[in-house]
Amino acid sequence: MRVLYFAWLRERIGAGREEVETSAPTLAALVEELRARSEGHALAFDDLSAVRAAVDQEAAELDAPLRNAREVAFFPPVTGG
Amino acid sequence: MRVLYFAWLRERIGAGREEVETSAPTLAALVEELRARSEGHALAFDDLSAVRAAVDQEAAELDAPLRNAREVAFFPPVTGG
Amino acid sequence: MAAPVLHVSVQEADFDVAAECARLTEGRADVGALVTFTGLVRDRGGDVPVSAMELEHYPGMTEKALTEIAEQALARWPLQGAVVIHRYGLLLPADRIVLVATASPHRQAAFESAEFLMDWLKTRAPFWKKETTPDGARWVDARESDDAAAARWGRG
Amino acid sequence: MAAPVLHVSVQEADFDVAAECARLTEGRADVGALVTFTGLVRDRGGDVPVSAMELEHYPGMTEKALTEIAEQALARWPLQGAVVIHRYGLLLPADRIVLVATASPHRQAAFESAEFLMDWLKTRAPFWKKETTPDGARWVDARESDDAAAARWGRG
Repeated sequence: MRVLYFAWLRERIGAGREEVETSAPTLAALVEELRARSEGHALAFDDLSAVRAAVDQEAAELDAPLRNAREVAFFPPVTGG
Repeated sequence: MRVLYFAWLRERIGAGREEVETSAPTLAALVEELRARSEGHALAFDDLSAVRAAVDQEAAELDAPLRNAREVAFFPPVTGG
Repeated sequence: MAAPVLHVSVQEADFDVAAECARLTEGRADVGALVTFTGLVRDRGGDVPVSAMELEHYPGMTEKALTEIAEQALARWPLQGAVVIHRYGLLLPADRIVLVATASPHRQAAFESAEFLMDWLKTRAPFWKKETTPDGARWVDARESDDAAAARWGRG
Repeated sequence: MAAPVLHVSVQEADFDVAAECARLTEGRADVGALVTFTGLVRDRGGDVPVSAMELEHYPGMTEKALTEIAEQALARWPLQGAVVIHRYGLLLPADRIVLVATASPHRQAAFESAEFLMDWLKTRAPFWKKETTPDGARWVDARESDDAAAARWGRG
């Protein structure tokens, strides 16, 4: 699965993108696995209230199931406009 | 006093402007005097609910006093924009 | 904040929306939100084809009314400037009639004040439209919905 | 009414507001109301001077999100067209960031839909702003007032 990071999540993790082997059933379970990858990951996911996610480019809640997702993204609340 | 007419009041009266000698105390009293001037005037002021007025270029109600007004205007409800 | 820009014009000539926006933003970097409203002549009035529109106004009072309306907007919202331009004379379908533009640090003030300017202009500025239709020319009736829209801003 | 014009773009380059408006009005005479909103980079964020802004986005999702937002506006209001353009990359104070433009026979639909587009864009389009200040670069925080503004339109 492709996992993307944006804004300060990208900076804390030190990469905008990684390939992840996972059988996590939900986004929340995936987050737990990612947290263990590095100190940067742990820091990025330290406060989940500040983290938003998308599954296959659609906004998703953290309790959303992952099923056969090909692309998951994590990012802070958006600030465009 | 200078009296101005706009839109269909101007067309019914057949003039956009006339000089009027009057001692009418209010706009409503002035309207009564103007009505008597011609059939066109009578027609223009036939339905006062469709007539708006300004005294010295400020919107005014028909019961407004005229005092020393120099310019009075009568016109339909505005339709700009 | 510097004194707000205020530009009001009653003119026969067309206007350039981009140039009018530049009045509000050029030479400064504190504007965050710029809203424009352009009103255009439509080729129908209800179900009736319209081939031309004659806009009559009250010279002298028009400029005063537009300036008062713009000053009200500047008093009610934290604006960096407002432009109000209204044309008169003979216009054809697709021609521009009116422009309102507002600049503010924040988008809500820019949107609200532009709506306010249009609502007040529709009910307070002395313009009258006469449409040319296949059955001849006719004066456009004022709309009660315009009075209702203006009423939501309270009295000035 | 012909199919509405829908133009969405995510781009580094600046845009031309007049040219984008022409997309909505050219070759037709049934548009009565054209509203534009332009968002600009401000030289301050709160009390802090801002010398530059870096806009990051999520390629692929951004285009989808903006298209969905524009389609929602076309579904909710009787519009003849909508344009949504959002820039990314390095921007400087006074640079344009975003353009929303809507065309309708009537002004209320044009105003409301433009506000809707901005409110939804602010809360749903995957863009993130990073400001350069005298103390270094910082990510701009999302604003609760933007969530509240978006909530008034209900869920899509």
